[in-house]
Amino acid sequence: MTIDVLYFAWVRERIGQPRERVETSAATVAELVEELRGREPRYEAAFADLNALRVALDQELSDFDAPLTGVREVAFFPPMTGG
Amino acid sequence: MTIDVLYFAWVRERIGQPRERVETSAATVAELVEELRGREPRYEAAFADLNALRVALDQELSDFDAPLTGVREVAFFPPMTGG
Amino acid sequence: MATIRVQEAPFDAGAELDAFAAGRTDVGAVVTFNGVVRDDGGALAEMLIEHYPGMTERAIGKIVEEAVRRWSLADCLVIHRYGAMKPGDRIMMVATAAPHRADAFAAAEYLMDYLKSRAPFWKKERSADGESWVAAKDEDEAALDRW
Amino acid sequence: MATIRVQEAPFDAGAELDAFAAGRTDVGAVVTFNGVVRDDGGALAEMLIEHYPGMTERAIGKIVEEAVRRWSLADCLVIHRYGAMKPGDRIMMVATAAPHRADAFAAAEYLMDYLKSRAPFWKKERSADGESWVAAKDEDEAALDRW
Repeated sequence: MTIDVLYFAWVRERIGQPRERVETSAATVAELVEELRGREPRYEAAFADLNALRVALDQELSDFDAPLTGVREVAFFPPMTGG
Repeated sequence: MTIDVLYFAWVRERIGQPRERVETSAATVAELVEELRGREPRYEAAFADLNALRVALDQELSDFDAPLTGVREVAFFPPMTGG
Repeated sequence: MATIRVQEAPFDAGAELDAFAAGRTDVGAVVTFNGVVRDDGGALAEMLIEHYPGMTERAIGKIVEEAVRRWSLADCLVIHRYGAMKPGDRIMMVATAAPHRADAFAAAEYLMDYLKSRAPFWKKERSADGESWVAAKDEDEAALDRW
Repeated sequence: MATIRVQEAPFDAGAELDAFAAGRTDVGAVVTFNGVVRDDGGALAEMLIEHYPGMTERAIGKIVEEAVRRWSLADCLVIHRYGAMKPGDRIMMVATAAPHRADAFAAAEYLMDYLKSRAPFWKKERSADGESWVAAKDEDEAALDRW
């Protein structure tokens, strides 16, 4: 399946781009992260510490355990600092 | 001694005037109240329920037990409703 | 570091908010409270607010002083009207500015709780049915216990 | 019964306060919060706020919906900017209107706590020393537990 993957804040800076289309057969967010980490050092740098990251599936906060079934947009970012 | 006595809100309305000078030898607020109640029915009506009244001595909230020594201004009023 | 105004005239809440702590770069949070004349039954013609000139300013001064002592505030404003007001009119305004939001919120709530029960104002409502003094609520007195 | 605006342009806090719940006679209390760019060390040149278009509006919408469900509110406003801001600039504003002050205060604090940690904004500070992302604080996450 093809998923839009979005990056924000320092995750975006480490990856070097705000979004990309990813062709994957990952069943969960964690599996997608593993695939990405295997690609290039910049992904390894961005995903080094999952505790420092949050994930949203189709614009809803989710977990790294969550299945990707039917998901069209995955976003990775650090904890939010609004307000 | 001579004291300025002030009345606010429905206390003022029952007494029928906002302030007056009172010549008294009362030692405490409670004694002053007893003196005033003895004067006329309008004072009796205003001071019927002391639990419904508050007192300030020289513009500081105080108690009915408080001594009047050195006090120049006594004010009687219902619980405040600011804000 | 604090402004207190007791006045009969209306005030311009928006202009007050714009001017309050304006240009200060040590402030991260500004909280305001505006008290408004509320007409529950649709019958209120007027609210009349009486106060105790002299004591009012002293009492508010002491409340503000205590707020400044308790929380880390950059600035503090209290405006309270007296006289006649219509439903929807703004009665009073409190503003607090602080580096952090917890201080600004706590101080504004503290100021409101104390202004409600410890500043010498009394409200009378005038409607077609007649006039009546607004009674103090037990819950307003109880609210002071949390501080 | 609620307005949400996510925008790059500055907003006029005073005009927003004046217009908010204006003329309503069922409102007794209006609370506002303004978040301001704070410069602790005197070295901050700029704050840059990034957000997640689409998710931002959804996330704020859900937070507002929950506030409206929990408290008796007459109206509710959230404005949040993104882009570049200078020290002293107003970043965002929350306003709540309610018959009683306890609801207006609680809802405003709830909105702020959730906007802080659950709305997809990220802040970067740029100073003479370079750039750095503002880290989320444990206390902000902990603040959610009180609700």
